[in-house]
Amino acid sequence: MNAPPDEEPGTLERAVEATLFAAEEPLSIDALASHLGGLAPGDVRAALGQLEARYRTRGVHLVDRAGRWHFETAPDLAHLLRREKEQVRRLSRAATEVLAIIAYHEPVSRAEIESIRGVQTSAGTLDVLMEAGWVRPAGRREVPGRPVVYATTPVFLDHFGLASRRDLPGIDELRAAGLLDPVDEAMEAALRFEPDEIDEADAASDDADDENLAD
Amino acid sequence: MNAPPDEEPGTLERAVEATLFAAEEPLSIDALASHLGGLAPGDVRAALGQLEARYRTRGVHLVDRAGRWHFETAPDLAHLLRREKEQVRRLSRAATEVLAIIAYHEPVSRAEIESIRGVQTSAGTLDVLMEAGWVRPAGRREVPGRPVVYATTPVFLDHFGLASRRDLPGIDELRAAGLLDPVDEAMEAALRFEPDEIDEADAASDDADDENLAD
Amino acid sequence: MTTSDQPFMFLPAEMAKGDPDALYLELDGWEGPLDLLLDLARRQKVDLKQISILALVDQYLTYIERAGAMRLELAADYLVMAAWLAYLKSAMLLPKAEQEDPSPEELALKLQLRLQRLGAMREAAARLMARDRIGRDVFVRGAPEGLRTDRKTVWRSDLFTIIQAYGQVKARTAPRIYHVANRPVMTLESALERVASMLGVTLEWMEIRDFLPPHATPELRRSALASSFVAALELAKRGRAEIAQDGAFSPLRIRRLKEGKAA
Repeated sequence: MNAPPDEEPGTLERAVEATLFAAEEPLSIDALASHLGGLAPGDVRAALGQLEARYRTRGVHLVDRAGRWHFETAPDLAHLLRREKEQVRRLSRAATEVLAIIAYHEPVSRAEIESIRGVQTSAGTLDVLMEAGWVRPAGRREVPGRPVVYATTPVFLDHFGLASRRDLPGIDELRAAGLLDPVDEAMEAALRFEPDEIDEADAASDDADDENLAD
Repeated sequence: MNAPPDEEPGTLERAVEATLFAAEEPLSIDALASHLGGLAPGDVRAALGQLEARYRTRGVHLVDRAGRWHFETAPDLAHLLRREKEQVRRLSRAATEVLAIIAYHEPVSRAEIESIRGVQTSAGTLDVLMEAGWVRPAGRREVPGRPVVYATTPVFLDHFGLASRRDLPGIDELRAAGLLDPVDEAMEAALRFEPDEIDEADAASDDADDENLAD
Repeated sequence: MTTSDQPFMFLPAEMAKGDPDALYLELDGWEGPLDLLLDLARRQKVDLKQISILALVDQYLTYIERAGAMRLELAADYLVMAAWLAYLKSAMLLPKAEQEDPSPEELALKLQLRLQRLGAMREAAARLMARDRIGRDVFVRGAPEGLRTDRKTVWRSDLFTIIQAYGQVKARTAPRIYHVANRPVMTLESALERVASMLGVTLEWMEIRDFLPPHATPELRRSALASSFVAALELAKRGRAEIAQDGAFSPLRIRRLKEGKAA
């Protein structure tokens, strides 16, 4: 337990180190001793003590788990083993429209969303919005079929800097802001969306839809 | 490369150590840098150098195989570890020959392999090498028939403890001796450089009776 | 038969070691491994003609049998070598004039070069296999914890995009009124009036093009041509004009009819 880490390791210490490193499971002192050709358990114990001390400051520790020894990542570095990588993606055009419709009309069923958009909405689009935490199912409408209705969440208001849904501009304001301009201009604006952001199924149905409406 | 082993390891060194210990396969400097949260490759390289020096005398070594780093047990301890772990794939003689031919000649087509071996190579032989992960198809040669050419993989270099193909045993000598050139080229060279011998041979066969060929 | 001066750098591994499994030939005039025989033959230390081809084939077949029984893999390449040898010998037996190009000596050289290359690769393979190999001589960590990267998508958008999208949906699905823009046309009435008044000026034939407004746009000219043609037909029907054309697509000519004269 008192091996200075600056000394070259002895043969036994190296052998124990390599054996534990290559072992597929933690090894007891007896197992190590017999594996290394019938050594005295006391010698193995001494080597383990030296190794344990040597690795104490390192990124990997030698630890004794119920009498069986193995190497494991230092506890303070455990976060390195499971990394979470965040990938930021822009919402597709279809998802943006669906989100807008839900925000303006909530609670609203999928059929209603489709009738407002004029195109079918793929299930994936709503999933994305729910994954983002912006939309939630908000019960069922008591009409035949009892469709699920959707509403926005507090996270939605937070992310978009709204104190409440009343902060969304009204239709008249949209028109004044030029946001209800004829389709040609809206089309152009829409085409400025990067195509790969629109998921393919949605893009296809959007295109078909736009063609029907075009002059 | 000059970290005194008695100094406490730095944070980055510990992180690289822990990551390589935990990794299931060798990691490149870029993979390490990105896993550790987008570090500069130069810093990772420096940490690897320190670690490599620190482990040089130990039972476990840090090695660079085809630009990918991993820990492995020290070769001089093989006799201690081999005992229970003799599970390495035994290759047939045909497979070892094909492997050597691919390694020393890559990229090389099956026809070229066969012309060196003088025998047909069964499809199974290449399959075995590909299954082991040592050989991969590496595109096609732009000659009639566009044959697939084969090359070795980083796993091959790793398995045989080679930092790169330049470390293949004897490759420089073989190249210098012309033994990696195709037979046709060697023929031409031999006919060019041994004119006397060939003349003799020709002269000999010009004689109606070839008795002078006898010893 | 001495072999000490042989410059063989890379004998096939099993021969270099005196492998008992190698094909060892005992022929009239030759005793030794096949590879060496070929080398010596090329160097004219041995006369292939003196070797009994029958004995060679016999010994070869015996060898193949034995190799088969021992499950040796050597058979295939030895078959090729022996076939080469037999071919070589038959080529050498031919009179010079009937010898094919390349010469038997060149064939022997080529075969020897091939054997050298194969031998080199066999030795390389042996050296490769003798290296410290993972799983045999060196070992990687037996139970690595493993690294895992969980990818999480963070969706990004902004209020303006949402509002703009809503505006576009609304604009797209709002009821729409369609307008057809005015196009420049010459009505039948104005064409009739124009053609009738122009016919009144002269009794000569006029081409229908002469009736068209001279400075009209191409669109208006097309419309005027159609209207003037119908007007001309109408005037002809009323007995006030006659129409003539020399052939299909040739100029259409129109002339005023004197009052009372039939068309």
